[in-house]
Amino acid sequence: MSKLLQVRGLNVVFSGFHAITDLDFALDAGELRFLIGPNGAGKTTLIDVITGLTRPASGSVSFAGQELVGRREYQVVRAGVGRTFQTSVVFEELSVVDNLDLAAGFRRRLPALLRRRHGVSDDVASALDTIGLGALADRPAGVLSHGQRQWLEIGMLVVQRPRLLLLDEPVAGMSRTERERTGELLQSVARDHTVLVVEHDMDFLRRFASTVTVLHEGRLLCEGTVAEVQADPRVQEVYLGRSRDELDKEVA
Amino acid sequence: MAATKWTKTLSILFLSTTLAVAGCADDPAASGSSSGDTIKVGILHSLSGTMAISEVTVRDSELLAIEEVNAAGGVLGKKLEPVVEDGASDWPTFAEKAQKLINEDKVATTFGGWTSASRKAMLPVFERNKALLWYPVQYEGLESSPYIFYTGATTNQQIVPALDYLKQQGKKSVFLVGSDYVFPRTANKIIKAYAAANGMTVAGEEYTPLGTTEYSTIVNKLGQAKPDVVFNTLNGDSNVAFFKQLRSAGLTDKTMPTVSVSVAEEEVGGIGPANIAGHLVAWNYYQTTEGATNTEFVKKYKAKYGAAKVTSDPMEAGYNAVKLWAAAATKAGSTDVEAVKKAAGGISLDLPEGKVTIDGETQHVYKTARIGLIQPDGQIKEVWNSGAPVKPDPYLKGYPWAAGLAS
Amino acid sequence: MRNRIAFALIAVLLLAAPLVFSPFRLDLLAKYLCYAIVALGIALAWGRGGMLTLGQGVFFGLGGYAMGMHLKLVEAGPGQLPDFMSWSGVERLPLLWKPFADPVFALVMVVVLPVTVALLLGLLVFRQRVRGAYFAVLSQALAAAFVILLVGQQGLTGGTNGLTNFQLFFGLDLYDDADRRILYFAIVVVLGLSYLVVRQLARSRYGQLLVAIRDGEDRVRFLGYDPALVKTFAFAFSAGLAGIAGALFVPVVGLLTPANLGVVASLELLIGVAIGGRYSLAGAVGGALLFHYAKTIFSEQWPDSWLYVQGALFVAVMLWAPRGLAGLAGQLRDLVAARRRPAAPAPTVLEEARA
Amino acid sequence: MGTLNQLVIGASIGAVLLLASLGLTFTFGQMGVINMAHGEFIMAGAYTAYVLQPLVGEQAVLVALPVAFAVGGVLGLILERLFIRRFYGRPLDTLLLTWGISLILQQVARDVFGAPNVQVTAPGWLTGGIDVGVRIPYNRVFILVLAVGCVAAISLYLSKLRQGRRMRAVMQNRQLAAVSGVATGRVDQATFFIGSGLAGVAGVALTLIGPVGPTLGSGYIVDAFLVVVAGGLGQLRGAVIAAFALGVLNSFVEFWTANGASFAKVVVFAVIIAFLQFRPQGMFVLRSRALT
Repeated sequence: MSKLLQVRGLNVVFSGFHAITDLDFALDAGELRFLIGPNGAGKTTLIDVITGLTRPASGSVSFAGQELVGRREYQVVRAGVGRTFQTSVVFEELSVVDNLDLAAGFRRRLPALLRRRHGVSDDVASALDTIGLGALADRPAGVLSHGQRQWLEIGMLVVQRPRLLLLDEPVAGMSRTERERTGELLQSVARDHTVLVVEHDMDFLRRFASTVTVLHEGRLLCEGTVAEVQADPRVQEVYLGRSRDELDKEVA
Repeated sequence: MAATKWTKTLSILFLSTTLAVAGCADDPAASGSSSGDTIKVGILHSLSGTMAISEVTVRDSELLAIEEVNAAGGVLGKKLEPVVEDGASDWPTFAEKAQKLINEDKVATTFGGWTSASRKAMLPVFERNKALLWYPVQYEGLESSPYIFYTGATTNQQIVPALDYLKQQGKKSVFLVGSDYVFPRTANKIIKAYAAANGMTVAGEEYTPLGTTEYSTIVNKLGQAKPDVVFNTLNGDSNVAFFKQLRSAGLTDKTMPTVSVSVAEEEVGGIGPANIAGHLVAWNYYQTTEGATNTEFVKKYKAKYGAAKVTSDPMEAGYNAVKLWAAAATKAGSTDVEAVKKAAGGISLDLPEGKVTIDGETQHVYKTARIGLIQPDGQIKEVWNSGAPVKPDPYLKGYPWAAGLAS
Repeated sequence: MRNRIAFALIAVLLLAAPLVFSPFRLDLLAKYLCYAIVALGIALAWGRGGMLTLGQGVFFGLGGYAMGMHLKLVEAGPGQLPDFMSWSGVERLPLLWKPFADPVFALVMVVVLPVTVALLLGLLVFRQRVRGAYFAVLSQALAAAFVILLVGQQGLTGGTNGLTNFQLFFGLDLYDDADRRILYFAIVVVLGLSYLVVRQLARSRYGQLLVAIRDGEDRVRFLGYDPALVKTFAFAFSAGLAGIAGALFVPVVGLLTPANLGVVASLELLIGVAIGGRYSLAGAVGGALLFHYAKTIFSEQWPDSWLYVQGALFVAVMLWAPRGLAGLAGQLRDLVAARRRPAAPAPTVLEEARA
Repeated sequence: MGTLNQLVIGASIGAVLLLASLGLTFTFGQMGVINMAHGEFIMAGAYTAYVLQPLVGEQAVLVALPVAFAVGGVLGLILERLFIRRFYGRPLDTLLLTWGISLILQQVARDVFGAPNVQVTAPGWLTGGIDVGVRIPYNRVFILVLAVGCVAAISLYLSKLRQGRRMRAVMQNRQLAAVSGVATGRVDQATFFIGSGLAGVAGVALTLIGPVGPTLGSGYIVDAFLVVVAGGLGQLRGAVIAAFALGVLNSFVEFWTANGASFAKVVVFAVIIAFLQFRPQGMFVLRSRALT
C-alpha cells in the first residue's frame, strides 16, 4: 500500500544553517505518529515544508500522489493537509461557532460567502461536540482559556475534513487536566484521521503515542514504538547525554 | 459590534451634526449687504495651505485699501465691512466659500483668488449667482468672464512685453522651464508662437510638478542646451530650489540669464538675493516703482504690517481692485452688480503702479509693463518699461502671430 | 428592530433636511454625504480588512473624472471640445474621451475604472503579502503618483485646474435650487443603499473572513483561503464605493481637481472614519459627516487654527479613542470591567506589526 | 557623456534621498513605527540652521549639523515618550497619530517663522564646484559625503558599540531581547533619538539646495518612505542601494524623456511595485520563523 505522505531527500537551509539534511520520512494513512527531538532538530521546519510555509533547498514532499513543494499554503490545505501552530491563533472577535464555520467554509464560493450564516451546519455542530465547547459556542473566542483555544484550533482542523493533521506541540503550556483532555481529543480525532504530532512532553508521549519518529540535528535518528525508541541508545545519548537540568528544560 | 451601540452612536452623531448645521442656517450674517450702514465685501484668499505664503499678503493689502476707503468716507456714505474667508489652497473650498459669501453674507463684491485653478473654480459660482469677483493676479489670459474683473496682467501686458524686451536685447534662443499647471503651459505656448514669428528658437521646454525641489537634471539640460536666456514660469518653492541649484552649478546671471514671471519681492527673500541677483523679472509694479502714490502705499503698508515687509505686484493689484471697485460703485451710485459693471468701464485712477484704467469691454485693466533687475539687496530695479499703459488683450487678438492659439 | 427604527429615523431626518437648510448649507451636506459613502468603503477595507488605504482619493478621483468627462462633453455639445481643451491647445477630441459621450458608458466607468485599478494593485501587492504599513505607504505613493499623472496631462485632464463648470447633470439643471434638491435626494438614497450593502457584506461569512484575515492573515491562509483574493475583493469594493461617491461629488461641488484626490485629501477621507470609529459602519458615516462639518465651521470661524484642530483631532482620537466615537461606549465598559476584575485580559485589537 | 553626467546627478539625488530616509530606517525599519512627522523633524533641522545663522555667521550650516541632530533627536524623544510608546504593535494608528503631529508642527513653524520661505546662506567654500564633464557643485559633494559619513557612523554604532548591538537585538526579537535583560524601553528611546536626529541633519543639508519653509519636510516624506520600503525593513545597506537606485532611475527618466520630471515620479512608483513582485520584503530581509 502506498504511503499517504512521502518525504524524500529533503534539505532545508536557512542562510547557511542546515535545518534539515537528506531527510526521508513517510506516513501511512490512518496512522497517529509522534515526532520528537531536541530543540533545533527540525521538527517544526519539517511541518513548515509540508504546509508550504518554508521552501526546501531540495527534495520532494508527495501527499496522496501529489507534489506539495512549490504550492502555496492555501493550496496545500485544499489538498487536504491541516495544521496548528505552537502559539494558537483563533479569531478573537468571532464567536466559537463562527471560528468553526469559517474553517468549515474554505471551499465555499464567493456567492455563498456573501450570505450570512443561518444556524449551525452539521459538521460544525459535531466538531463543537468533539472539542466540548458547546456551552461556549456563541462567546467570542477571545475569552477562551489557553487550553480551550487549542481545542478550538483542533476543531477548526477537524471540521475541514483533512486527510492529514499536523499538530505542533498541542499540549505546550497546558495544565495537567487540560493535557488529559487534549489527549482524549487527540485519540478520538485519530480514529478517523491521519495525525502527525510534534511534542516534547514525554509523559504525554508515553500515554498517547504508538509510533514515534526521532529527529536530531535535521536528520532522522530512529523510528519505532515508544518502547523501542526509549530503548534506543542513540536516543538516550541525544537526550541523556546532557545534564538533567537541560533535559528538564527540554521536556517541560 | 453590539447592535444597540452603533444605533445610539449614529443617532447622536447625526443629531448633533444636524442641529449644528441647522444652527448655522440662521446665521445672523444672512442679513444682507444693503441693510444697515455698512456694505459687506468678501475677501477670499488662501490663509492656510501651500498658497498661504503668497495670498496672505494680498489679503493684507486689500484690507489696507478697505481701511483707506473707509477713512475717506466709505462708499455711498457707508463703511465697507470685509468678510474674510479662507480658500485653504484647495480649489473646491474656493467655490464653497464664494458661494457662502454670496448666499449667506450677501456681499456686494468679492476680492479673491490667486491661482488659475482657484479662479476657474470660482468662475461658475459667480456667473451662476450673477455676483462680482475681482481677481488680482497676473494670469494666462484666454478668459473674459462677465462677472470677473481682472486687475492683474494678462499675457500681453507681461509675457509679450518680456519677449519684446528679450528680442530687443538680441536673445535668439530661449529655454522654457515651468511648473506643471495652466499658467506656465499657456505662457509657453504663447512664447513658442512668438519665437516662431520672431526668428527665435526654443532650445527646450521642461515642466516639473508643483513643489518640486530637485532641479539637477534640468540644470544639466540647461548647461548642455546653452540657451541665450531661460524663461522661468516656476511657481513658489520650486523657484528657491531652482535658483540655488542653478547657481551652485556655476550658471550665473551672466552665463545663464533668466527672466521670471512669478518671482516678486516676496519670493526673492526666500530664494536669497545672493542666489538670484542679476536675473530679470517681468511685472507691472515693483516696490521701487517711482511716484508719490507708490511711496505713500509702501509707507502705509509698512506702517500697518511691519517695516520688514515688502510690497509686490499681486499685492498692489489687490489694493487696486478695492480702489477700482469703490470708484465704480461710487460712479454707479449703487453696489448693484450690473450697475457697477456698467459704470466701471473707463474708470481711471492714479494707483501705485501709475495710471490704471478699466477696459469696459474685457473687464481687464490697462497696465504698464515693466522689466526689472533683481538687486543684491532683494529689491527690484526697473530696467525697461512699455512707456504707456498697455491695452489688455486677453485673447491676443491684436497679435497676428498668436492667431490659432485661442481657438 | 431598534436598528430599523434608527435607520428609518435617520433616513427621514436626511430627507427632511431640505426643509431646514438653505440651498448653500444643503449643498455642503450633500458634499459631506459623498464623503460618507467613501467612509463606508474605508470602514470595510480598513476597519474590517485591516488595509489602511491612504490612496482612497485615487478611486474617488477615477469615478469623479469618469463622470466629469461625460458632463463636460454634454456641456460642450456634440462635436465640440470641452473648454479647457481649447485653451490647452488640443484640437481634436482625444480618443480616451470619445466613449464618455455615452452616458451609460460613463456610468459604468464610474465603477469599473476604480475597481479595475484596485483589483490590479490589490492582486499585485496582496499576493506578495505586502501589508500593514507597507501597503499604507504604497497606497499613499499611488495617490502622489496619480496626482502627478493627472496634472501632467493637461490637455486630457485639465491639469491642476481639473474639470470645472458643469451646468447639466442627466437632465438636472445644476444652476437651479430645486434640481439641486433632487440631486441631494439621489445622494441620500445612494448612501442608504451603500450602507445596507456594506452592512450585509460585513455581517456575511465574507465579512467574518475579512476580520479573521485582519487579525491573523497567516492563520487564515492555513485554513485554505487565499487572503490575497479576499482582501482584494474588499479593497476593490471600497474603491467602487469611492468611485460612486466621486461621481456624485462632481455635480454637487461643480468641479473636480487633482487636489481632491491627492495625499492630503486621501488622509482627510480617512480621518473622518478614524474619528467616527473604523470598526462601526455607522460610526464611519457619522465621523465623516462630523469631520467635514468641523472643517467647514473651523475654516469659517478660525481659519488660521484649522491645522491645529485637525492635527489635534488625529492625535486625540488615536490616543484616547482608537475605536473612534462609536467605540467610546465600549471602551468605557471595558474600563469599568477592568476596574472590577483587575487582571481581566481585555481582548485587544490585533494589527499586523510587520509587512 | 550624457550618461555619465546623469549617473553623477543620480548619485547626488540619491544622496539627498538617502539622507532624508536614513532616520526612517531606524524608526520605521527597526521599530516598525511609521513616523509621518519625520518630515517635520527635517524641517526643524533646516530652521535650526536658520536660527543659528545670525549667531554664528557664515559657517552656520556646519555648526548647525550637530545642533540640528540634537534638536531633531530631542523632538523625536519627546514624541516617543509622550505618544509612540503607547502605540507599539499598532503601527497604522501611529501613522495617523504622527500625521496629526506633523500638521501641528507645520502650523507651529508657520506661526513662529512665518509662512514665507526663509533664507539660509551657504558657507562660501560650498559655492563652487568640480568639473568632471558635468559640474558637480560642492554642496552636492558635501551632501554625499555627509550621507556616507552618517551611514558609516551608524554601521559602526550598530556593530561595535554595546548600545548599538542592543538596538539590533531589540529589532530582531523584542521579546527575546527583553527577557535577556535588555531594557527595550531605553533602546527604543535611543533608536528614536538617533533616527530623528538624522532627520535634523538632513534638514540642515537640504538648506543648501532647496527652500526653507514650513512645508519643507512634507515634500520628502513620500519619497523617503518609498526608499525604506524598497530597501527592506531596517536594512541599512538596503536603504543605501535603494536611495541611489531611485536617484539614478529618476535622473535618467527625467533626462531621456520630454517633460521627464512628472514622468519620473510615476515611473519610480511603477518600478517599486514591480520590484516588490519578486522581492516583496524589499531588497534585504531578516529571516524569521515566527508566524506573522
